[in-house]
Amino acid sequence: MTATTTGPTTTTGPATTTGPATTTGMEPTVVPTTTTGTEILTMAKALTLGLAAAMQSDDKVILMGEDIGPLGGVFRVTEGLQKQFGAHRVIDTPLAESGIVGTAIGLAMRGYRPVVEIQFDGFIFPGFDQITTQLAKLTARHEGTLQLPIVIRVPYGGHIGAVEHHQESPEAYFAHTPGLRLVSPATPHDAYWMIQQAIASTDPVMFFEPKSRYWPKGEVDYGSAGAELHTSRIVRAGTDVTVVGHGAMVSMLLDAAELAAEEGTSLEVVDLRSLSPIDYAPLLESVRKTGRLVVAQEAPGSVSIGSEIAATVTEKAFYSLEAPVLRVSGYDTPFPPAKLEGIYLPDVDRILHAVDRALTY
Amino acid sequence: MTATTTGPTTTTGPATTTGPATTTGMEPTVVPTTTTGTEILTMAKALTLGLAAAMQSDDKVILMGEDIGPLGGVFRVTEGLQKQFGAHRVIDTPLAESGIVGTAIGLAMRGYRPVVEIQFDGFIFPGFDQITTQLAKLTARHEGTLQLPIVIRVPYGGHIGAVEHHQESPEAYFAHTPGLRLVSPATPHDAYWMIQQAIASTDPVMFFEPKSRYWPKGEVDYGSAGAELHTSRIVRAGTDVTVVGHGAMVSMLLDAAELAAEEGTSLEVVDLRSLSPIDYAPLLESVRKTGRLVVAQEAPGSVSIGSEIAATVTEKAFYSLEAPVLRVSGYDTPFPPAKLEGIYLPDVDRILHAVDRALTY
Amino acid sequence: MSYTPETLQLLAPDGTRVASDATEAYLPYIDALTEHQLREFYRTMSVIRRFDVEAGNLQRQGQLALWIPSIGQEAAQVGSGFAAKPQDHIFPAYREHAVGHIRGLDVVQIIKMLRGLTHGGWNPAETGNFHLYTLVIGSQSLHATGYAMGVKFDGMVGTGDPDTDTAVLVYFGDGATSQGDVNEAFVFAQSYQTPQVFFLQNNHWAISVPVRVQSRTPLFHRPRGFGIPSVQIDGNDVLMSYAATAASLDAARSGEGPQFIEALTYRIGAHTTSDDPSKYRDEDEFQYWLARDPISRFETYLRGLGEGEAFFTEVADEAEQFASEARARTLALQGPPAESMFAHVYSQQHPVMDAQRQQLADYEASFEGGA
Amino acid sequence: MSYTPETLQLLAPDGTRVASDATEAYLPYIDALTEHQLREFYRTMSVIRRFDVEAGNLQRQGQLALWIPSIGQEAAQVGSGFAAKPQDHIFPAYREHAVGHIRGLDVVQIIKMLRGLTHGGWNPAETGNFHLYTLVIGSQSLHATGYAMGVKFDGMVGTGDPDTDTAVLVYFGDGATSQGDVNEAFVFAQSYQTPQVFFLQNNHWAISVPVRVQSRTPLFHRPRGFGIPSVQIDGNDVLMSYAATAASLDAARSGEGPQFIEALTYRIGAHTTSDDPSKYRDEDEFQYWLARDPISRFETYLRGLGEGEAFFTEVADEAEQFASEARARTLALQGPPAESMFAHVYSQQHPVMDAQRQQLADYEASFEGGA
Ligand SMILES: Cc1ncc(C[n+]2csc(CCOP(=O)(O)OP(=O)(O)O)c2C)c(N)n1
Ligand SMILES: Cc1ncc(C[n+]2csc(CCOP(=O)(O)OP(=O)(O)O)c2C)c(N)n1
Ligand SMILES: [Mg+2]
Ligand SMILES: [Mg+2]
Repeated sequence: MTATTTGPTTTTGPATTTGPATTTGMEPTVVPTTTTGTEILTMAKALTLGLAAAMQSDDKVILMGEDIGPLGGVFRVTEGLQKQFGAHRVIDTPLAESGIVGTAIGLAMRGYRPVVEIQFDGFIFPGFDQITTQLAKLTARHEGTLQLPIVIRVPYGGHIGAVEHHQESPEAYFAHTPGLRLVSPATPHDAYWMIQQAIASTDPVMFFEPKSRYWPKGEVDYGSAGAELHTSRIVRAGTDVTVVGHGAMVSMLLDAAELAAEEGTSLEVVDLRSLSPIDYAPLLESVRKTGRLVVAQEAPGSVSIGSEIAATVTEKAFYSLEAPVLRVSGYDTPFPPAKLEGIYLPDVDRILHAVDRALTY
Repeated sequence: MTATTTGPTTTTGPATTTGPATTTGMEPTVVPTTTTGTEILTMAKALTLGLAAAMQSDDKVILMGEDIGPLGGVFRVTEGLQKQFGAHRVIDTPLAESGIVGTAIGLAMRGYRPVVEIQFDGFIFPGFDQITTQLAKLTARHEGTLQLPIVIRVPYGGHIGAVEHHQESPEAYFAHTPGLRLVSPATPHDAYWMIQQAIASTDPVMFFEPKSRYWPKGEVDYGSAGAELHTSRIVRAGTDVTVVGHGAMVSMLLDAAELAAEEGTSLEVVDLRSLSPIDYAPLLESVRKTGRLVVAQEAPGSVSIGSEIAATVTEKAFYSLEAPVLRVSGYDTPFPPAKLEGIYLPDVDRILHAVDRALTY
Repeated sequence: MSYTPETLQLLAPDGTRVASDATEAYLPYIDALTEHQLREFYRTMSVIRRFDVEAGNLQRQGQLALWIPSIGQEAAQVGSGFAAKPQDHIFPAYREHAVGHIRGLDVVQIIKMLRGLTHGGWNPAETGNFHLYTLVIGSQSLHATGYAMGVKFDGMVGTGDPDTDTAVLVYFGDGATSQGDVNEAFVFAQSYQTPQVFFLQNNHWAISVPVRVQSRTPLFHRPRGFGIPSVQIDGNDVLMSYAATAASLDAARSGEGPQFIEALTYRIGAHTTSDDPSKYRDEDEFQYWLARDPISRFETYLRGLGEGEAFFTEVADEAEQFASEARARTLALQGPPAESMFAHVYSQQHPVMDAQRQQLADYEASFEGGA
Repeated sequence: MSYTPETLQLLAPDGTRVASDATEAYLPYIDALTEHQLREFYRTMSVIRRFDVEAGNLQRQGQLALWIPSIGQEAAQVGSGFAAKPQDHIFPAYREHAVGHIRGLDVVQIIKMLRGLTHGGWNPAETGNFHLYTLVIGSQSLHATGYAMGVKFDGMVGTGDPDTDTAVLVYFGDGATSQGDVNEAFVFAQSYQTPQVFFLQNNHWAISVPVRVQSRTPLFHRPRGFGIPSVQIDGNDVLMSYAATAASLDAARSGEGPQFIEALTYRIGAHTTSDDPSKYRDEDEFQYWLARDPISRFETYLRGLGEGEAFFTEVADEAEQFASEARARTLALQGPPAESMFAHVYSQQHPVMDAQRQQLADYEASFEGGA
């Protein structure tokens, strides 16, 4: 079977302009675009395959970014794709993020579906103006006659021991911006499917890839996505405290749940998956059951997605809460030098510490 | 007496470089810089006087921005200042916000204290990268050997009937960014003093000026600031529900309190004044008394300062809360065309509606 | 004032034709113009100027929040606007009312923006590929470049088929040249050799800031440093504006890559109706440019070609009528419904929009209930 | 490869001096160099190369998270670094180890950054005004321009006093030229006529992207379009790098405004130790540039001047020692204390920092309690 996208985002897409195709299809296929069954893959490889599948099924899908061509991206997510689809579909751009996002907007107006790679979280800011004042607003500005199916892939987060600007989690900036959709996969399976669903979306999608999860392997089921793009998911059932997070936090929450179980505390773990909009139903249902919620994220806590979840869950499940929603997050400092990241970032201990605090109420 | 700054922010400041002074002091003084007693002024004029006083007391204070020279800024806040202090201290820059912020950083490294004017809220985004990755981080990056006494003035908010990008409230983006201080005056008095305190601060301060409050007049006491920069303040005492906001929201909250009082509901009104850090003590004390809190802001509600206040107050005053913290805010859409701003923005009715909801718990 | 020895001109301020070696190559474009086309140049400039005055009046009468005058820049806009072919795409800044009009945009759409009814709202597919106004200075330059990359990827450049080959024309001001985005657009355009013409209207002011603050060097030198061919023209000369744009668009369509035109012109009015130029501009400069008015210059030229009074009277009447129709339609404009705020933030269903639309409806209903 | 007829060169790849009309004006700078200075050029290039190799080894041995090699770019850096006067300020990107060394920066500070112990942390006032490395491409160009504006406002330009007049020297790469910030720096520098030299090390690659993607036009043309005088030099010729920088700094200090130098050089190593150039670079290009090595060229030249073996042996020993000292000191480096995270986010007391510092301390104490 062909890897097609599923979910509500599969619509007809914007009117595309015709013209001579730029890909000949003559190049040797180096990345399989049709797969079946299941396979154990890294998230990086799952993304490569997901991108390849999307490019195969719609030749308006193009990739743009710094070093994504012959190098295959600094994380090798686009490895082999330029060879397979040609330099007009996997485009090494000049070194200018505003230029990349701004020209991607123009290309989308022309009927393309650009998938932009930002090299590292901390380097999205030169493109922030185009994202905030243009990409996020142009659909509304056109009042229904323009769709902007652009995906901005942002490798993000810490735990990789890297230098300044290479370990940040800037989701909050975009979650505060109306007009953008934000998602973040936690597993290779979700990465494979969510990147295709994001590309199929007719709205701009910020696609946050947890760098520290690029290399661990997991099973990908090529047969079915299993969920729509903007849904959260309970990944471990429990009864005492609900813990929620996204991206790299999810595996940490699962580890915490394992440890907590050994000590007799049952955690219910929610994988947020979609950061904007947030799918609150499973979370609220869980909180109504447990009465306690801990939100974990790598980003600084102030004015963050964690703040929003705390505020909203408290508003919607006020009478169910036995304890305030507690946040475990990066401190409100710049991401520190790598030797301190283990202290800066939430870990299993800090999550369990918050769980314990939630249980003291 | 001379208008000097008060509060904890009055320190020695960065080592300044010596060299020939650039201001001769020969120009006719067009804006008084020494004032006594009290006066009824607009906020715009209070800011002009506050800037003049700061420039008078420290000749390293310079103003930079678009159209701030002969025009005096599009809101006339710098009116007369170029004439008074010279074109080297009131600098009309090229039209490039990243350039303005980036060169202000270099000037601060040289010992200057630049006060940057961003023309409108929505035009801060081209400067976002320099603010986020440089201005906010350079102090930490230097580990104690660099101070960046830069003030970025941002006229913000709606209710002025203007076109796209001219009515926004982008505070949340900066409140999520460690390394920045954020304040917003609600009255001419606070404007006069807080701009001087902000300039005296040795850290970068984002100074949000509520555009719709530029023209109403209020009393300025030249004798005393009355409060330190990063403090919030109870501006009306009450017993039933606490309402908190900043900038233009404050007068609206006071109006709401007046109306509520007529209906027998007593609102305690808190003027936030400082958005980062937030001075929680008065707010928590109030909430512990009333048990109910409504947060009002013009910005979209999601992942906002309102979210943070809701989350933090709930965490710190959990057992005191009779109702969840409710938010009244702009909707999670781009700021709409001006004809719809009255619906988009919180008004007295929406605030009272939220107060009523808080009281139903 | 900022004319240089390289400034290209075909029509002197006194309405006489001038010739030079440098403009020689452009003459075929002028020679090919029909009388009808020349009349259309004049008609469009006159109608839009009259409309512009009317819109300014409407603003003063409280009917518009703001007006952005284009008076004085008609030749730059009309010449370049008519040079574009139907398949070309145009990315304006916010002052290009004449270009929009030429491409089929109903100018009342612009009025709607400045009355606070919409942030744009026209459909470029229905306005001769005239895209929305962009208020964040310089942003549109990158959209234009991206669009032109797409045209090139589509293979619609250099085919030799005059109805296929497509170019993009992007407008921006002297102030905009300082923005990173505009310079990045030069980088991308040159790197991908896009079929694109950058059209700079140097009207000498960015609100109150004179062009010398943006650059002490003539701005048409800038793109050359990026490897983009460029010319400086008398932007108040509609013939030169037409010929230079037509030639540059032809070069772009045929695969020669991006081109650049600096049109020297002047903002005769205020920056917007919120502005007060008396604070920063001197009378001499103003008079200098008044004497170089694009419309009267062209009128003299047409009269010299034998155009009779009847035509000028007809155009004046048409302009009157155009303006009064625009006024009437402005006064009849209806405000957008509140729920339109939520309608197009996303192109697909979105739970937050649904919830907030409902919240607003419930809230408004709570008043109708008489509460 | 990217040499043009305008590329200035004093020392050919084979180590012989070359003369041309274009370089004539630079000769006084060279003639004024003492033997000692020439030896210092060689010594610095050699020591830093050896250090660079050592740092790469340390990275491979797991002692550094990353290393950023400067091998191949020593002449560009050493020539320009020695041309600056003590009062000048230098804003590097992140590869200018030799320049830092010249200005008195302890290179172990750079190692600390790349070991994950600091994001900077040196004090420019103690490192010969060598400012911190900046990793966001191009950002430092605006800081440098602002700093130079300050120098000018301070009146420390064009006084004629050689110890007063001050210039700013800013480094960036070929990739950086595409960033808006760098182009805005050109705009501001030219507008305010800052005392500033832009020093572009065109090492032909931005990670895996060849310079032709950034520009199809020689990059030294770019600043000319902004009105900034510019030269292109053989960046592997330490004499040319020195003379061009000295002359440009002199011009900047004396009030002639910003100047620009494009130094053609080559990144012999990987972009960083995380990079694999075999994926994108071909052997021919690599060999071409190996043959133009800056150090061996200068060694030949010095030997030609009569420098004996003893000196070269001495330098080799010194380089060995420098590297092994750096290694030893690297291995002895201590991690920063956890609370340092909160120490300098703000320069003044901050309640959130206080609270979170305490929170962390309490949390850590909860483990010590044996919980
Ligand atoms: C990024 C940004 N900064 C500031 C503004 C405010 N502003 C609106 S128009 C203008 C001047 C533009 O000058 P120019 O580019 O010469 O165009 P003109 O208005 O003269 O046609 C400014 C500063 C803006 N719209 N966008
Ligand atoms: C704004 C930004 N985008 C992307 C990066 C990632 N990055 C680091 S170095 C580099 C290439 C820089 O090339 P160049 O300017 O030529 O300098 P070189 O490394 O060759 O010395 C890139 C893309 C970055 N550091 N900053
Ligand atoms: Mg202008
Ligand atoms: Mg390079």
